[in-house]
Amino acid sequence: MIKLILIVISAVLVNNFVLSRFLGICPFLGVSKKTSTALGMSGAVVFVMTLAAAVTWLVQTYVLDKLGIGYMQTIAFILIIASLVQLVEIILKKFLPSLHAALGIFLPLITTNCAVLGMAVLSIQNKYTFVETVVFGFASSLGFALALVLFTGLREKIDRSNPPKAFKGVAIALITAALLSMAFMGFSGLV
Amino acid sequence: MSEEQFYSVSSSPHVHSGASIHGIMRDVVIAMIPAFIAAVIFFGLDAVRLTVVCVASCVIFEYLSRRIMKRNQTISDLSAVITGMLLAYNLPPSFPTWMAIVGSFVAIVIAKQLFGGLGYNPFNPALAGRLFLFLSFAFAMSGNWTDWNYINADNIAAITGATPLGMLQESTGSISFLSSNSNILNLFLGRVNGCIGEVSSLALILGGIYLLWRKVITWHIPVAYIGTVAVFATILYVIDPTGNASPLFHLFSGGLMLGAIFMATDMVTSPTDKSGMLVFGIGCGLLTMIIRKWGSYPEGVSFSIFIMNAATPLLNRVCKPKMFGLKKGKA
Amino acid sequence: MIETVLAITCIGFGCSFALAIAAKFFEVKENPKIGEVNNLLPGANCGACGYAGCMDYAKAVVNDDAELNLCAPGGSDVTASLCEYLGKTAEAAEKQVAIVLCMGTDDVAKRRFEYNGIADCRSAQLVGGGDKACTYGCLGYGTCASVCPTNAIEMINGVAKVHPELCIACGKCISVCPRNLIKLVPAKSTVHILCSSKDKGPIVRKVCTSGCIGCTMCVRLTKEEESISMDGFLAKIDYTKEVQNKAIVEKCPPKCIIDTSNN
Amino acid sequence: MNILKAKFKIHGGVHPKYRKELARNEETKRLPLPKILRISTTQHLGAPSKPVVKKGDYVKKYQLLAEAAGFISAPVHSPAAGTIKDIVAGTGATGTPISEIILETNTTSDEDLVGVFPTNDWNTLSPETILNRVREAGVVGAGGAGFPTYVKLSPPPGKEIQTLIINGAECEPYLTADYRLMMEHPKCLVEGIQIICKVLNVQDAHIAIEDNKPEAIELLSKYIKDNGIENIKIATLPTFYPQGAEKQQIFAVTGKQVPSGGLPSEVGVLVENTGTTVAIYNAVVKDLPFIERTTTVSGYGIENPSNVIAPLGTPYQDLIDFCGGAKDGVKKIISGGPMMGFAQATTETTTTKTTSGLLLLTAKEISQYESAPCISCGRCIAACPMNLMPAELSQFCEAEDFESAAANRVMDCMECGCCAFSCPAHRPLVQHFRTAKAFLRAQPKK
Repeated sequence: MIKLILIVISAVLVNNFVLSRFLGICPFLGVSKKTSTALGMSGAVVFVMTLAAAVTWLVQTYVLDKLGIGYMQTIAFILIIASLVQLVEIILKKFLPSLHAALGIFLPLITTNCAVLGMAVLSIQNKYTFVETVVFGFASSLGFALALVLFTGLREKIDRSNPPKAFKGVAIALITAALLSMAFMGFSGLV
Repeated sequence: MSEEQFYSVSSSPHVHSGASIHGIMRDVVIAMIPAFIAAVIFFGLDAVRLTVVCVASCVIFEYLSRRIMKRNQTISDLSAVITGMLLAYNLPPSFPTWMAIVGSFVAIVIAKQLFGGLGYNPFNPALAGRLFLFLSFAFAMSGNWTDWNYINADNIAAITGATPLGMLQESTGSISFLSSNSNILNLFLGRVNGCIGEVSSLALILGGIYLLWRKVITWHIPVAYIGTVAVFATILYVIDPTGNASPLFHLFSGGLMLGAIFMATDMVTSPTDKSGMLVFGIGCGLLTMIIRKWGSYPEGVSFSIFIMNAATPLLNRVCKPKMFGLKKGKA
Repeated sequence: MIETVLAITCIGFGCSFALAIAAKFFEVKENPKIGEVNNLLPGANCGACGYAGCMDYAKAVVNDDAELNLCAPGGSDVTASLCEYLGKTAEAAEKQVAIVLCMGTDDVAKRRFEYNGIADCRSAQLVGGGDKACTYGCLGYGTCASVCPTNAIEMINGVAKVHPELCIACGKCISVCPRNLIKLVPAKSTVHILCSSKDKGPIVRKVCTSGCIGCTMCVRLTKEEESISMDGFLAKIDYTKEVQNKAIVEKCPPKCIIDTSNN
Repeated sequence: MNILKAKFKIHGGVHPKYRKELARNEETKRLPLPKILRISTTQHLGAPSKPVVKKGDYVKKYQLLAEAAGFISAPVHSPAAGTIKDIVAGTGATGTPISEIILETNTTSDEDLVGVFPTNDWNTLSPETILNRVREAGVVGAGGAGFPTYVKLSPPPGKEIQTLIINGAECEPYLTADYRLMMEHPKCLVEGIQIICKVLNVQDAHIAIEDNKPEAIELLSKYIKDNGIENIKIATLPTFYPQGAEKQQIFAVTGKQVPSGGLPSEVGVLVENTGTTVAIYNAVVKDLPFIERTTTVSGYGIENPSNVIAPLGTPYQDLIDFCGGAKDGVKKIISGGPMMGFAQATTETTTTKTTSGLLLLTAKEISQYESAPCISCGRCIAACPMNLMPAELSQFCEAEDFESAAANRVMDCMECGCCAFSCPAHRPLVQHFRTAKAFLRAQPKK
């Protein structure tokens, strides 16, 4: 049980997917304009990552390891993640059309989101059991959501700042993200 | 109506309380003087060197960046001076000068001017500078200390090189001697190793009282912050008195006083609403103790204030005063 | 080797099978035409057509039959492609540009008081009715310039000036000017009366030396074409007609008529 | 004892330098009739009144010059006999265009007036006739808004008024017109209150006075005690600005909060200014229309500051000359108080029914706005009596994000000026909010 808690703390705070491992930066920057879209995106990512963790672990142990074709890991995982994202897109289009329109291009982008694939591959490398993988998937998506919501709050403040012309927009957002990740380095060694 | 003598016309109101940013910042500088005196007493010339270097380079960097960005000059509002002093207070006495200049550059140019100057920066500039130095020049920041005579287990004045928190970090066996009241007194007065501005809690508290009296800061953040650290430390102390230091030790050691009174209460980067300030203080307190207890760095104050600065915009959205005349519940 | 291919293909089949069920179960009807129309539009999302961006305009065109020539940036070629795609006819809208009908720069027009407040025209108008002595003239605080998506408006000596070649006639500056000085005029028209003051001559002369004093000289000179008429004490050009008699530019006493054909 | 201390204290409020002592102690002086009067037809809130006279007409004193146009409007009467020179367009104190009736007064005969029928006992009049007299006299709120009084005195059906509050707070610095009124005409004030009580059939009334006017409190309470009046009490309020704001005063005296966007009648309270109450008394008892009012001419820029009774339409220049002329170094001329008044470009503007003050301020009394960024120090939030967040609102307005400003209730801002007064960065906060409100009012209702 302690190991699960450590996994959660490490995934959310210590090696936060966005701020320490620098995975999933493009939706992190793209969607952080408004809090509502950021929350919507976080919800979608949590759903996809948790499911992806479960399914990829099953495929890995019962198909790839059984047949000894571990090298096919990336293709199989991308296949699964893509179909999961497509599933989320269909559901969102049906039940939350406004959120679907607001997310726009960033919803299909989760497919190529390195955080999702990264999490799947990492959990295999760390030789987690099934439960640990799912918890790790869920915790890392929580980490992503925490970083995203924090950054959206910051983004709304710096959108009202007036940096020199060259730094307007994404440039100043990247600098803020850098400072934020500097802050999260305080947690290193926590676990 | 005399043609050339135009009257000034503006929107109401036409009178003002007389407060000014310059006035506020001047009060903060005055409040930091006691800590400077303590620093000079304990660390002598190094304290003067570092403070002068940091303040000068901060002001020069602000002047240059405002000039390059073709914006109006704002060095007269003393905010660069305060950033310089705060940064200097966070540096160990043995810190090389050129690194202090690099820290000032990061603090003023990257953490403040790039966002557009005072008021637009989401993070406290002095903290940004300190964290940058702390993470890039870890060895220089840990510094080779002058000796600090502490009274060890069998109460003989022994000499050690580490800072109080550093010792807490590395010690394995029982460290209850750290919490003896003679050590605590040293800690309180400042006769310890540590960064030049954070050692003397007495001087910092004096400055804090001055700020409260001048109404530059309100009690909410310092009290919430220090209170949370005290409660957290007491709980730890009660659970395992030998393995943990006493709450007083935690209060007067490291950068807590400096952080809680001067850095966390930086108006630009802390919430504006009273309840928001309380949540901010409690958040800082928790993070500081977590990092001190389980983190790999001895001092968590800078990191925790920095992270809570990131959370300030969200706190500002959540903690809002209830508008006059709104029925209960209607936002 | 074979098992690898088999394994991957059956994972693929499994996923696609799940997706097929989901697609059927959560199916949402949407008219494919909207996507088509959206591709024809320039995608500037400038809102000149009055809709919240191109996708919204496409929906309006397909579902509730909106006008086809509303897309200002696209101009006539977008209208043509829309007509041809939807098989409808619509007269191509003539290319229009915005123009600021005031030339009371700081050297000719006086100020009334020393304004101390926000450098924004709408805000300045609220304080004492604006600090320009002429109650109709351009305040010169550049709100139109800041709101123009293509930066076509430049503030010269306290008065806004539109660069016709950059203007996409989106109308944002028109709605933002507190004194309604900016009008959309045909791009090819060259003669303009740069004044909007309806005050009598002596009052205008007191506040601005290049304001229209209502002497009706230009109206008399262009009597046959009836291209210029008087609106109170202000001469106004009827932009549906072409102004031939360019002599009015010299004859106008305060010189507030300009002809942009030469420069 | 008919003096009670107000129990409730609202959030926020500021303490500007009151400087009331400048024009506080002398009697109110009367301005000799100026030669030219320029009477504005927008003397009140609501539709401007329509002139009924034309160029060249000869009018008597008290004769109707312009009739009310619509329900929320008020008639305007001639303050003196004379000939109408012209009806021209001019600019009002707020800078908005108005139309002015130029009256050349014949200062010789002052008796050439329309018949006046004072009644000796107003108790005999029914509420309807009282209301009619108030309407015909053109009485409007003298506090500064200028809301037609008869509309206010006839609350919407179903809304019962329990308490009447007479606003004697006069919290704006420099202004002492109401104070002098209370000191010099207690009888008119108290009877005016009783007339209002009769119209609204309200049982008890409070006269709210700030405790920086002890003489007024003492004089009025003695007058009430001597005449054995039970239903009028005096509520002393702590002195701070904006104690005189309607919603804040209702809360301070009764503890009730007027709901956002609602009217005081919704909580069964009505607030009336002392100046308006005396105008009601004059209209009902002496049958005099609203043709003159007391204006405080003050500030360090005027030779001898004093309270002056001037007919409507008196150019500011006449008032200034009457008070000894302006000293040099006058930087700002303000119509009304320094916190909510309007700065003037010229002294050509004329007095109206709502001109409570004319201030000539030198450079050291006024402040300059700068476009400094907000350092979110929270002083404006602590000062806002409506408990809003001016810091955040002004940043939204700066970014022209008026929707978020509306969501944060910028429409509830009453532009009292406390935030801009206490902002260390000297940001033009009130101007931000006025721009946002003007923009949002112009939006078509979705």
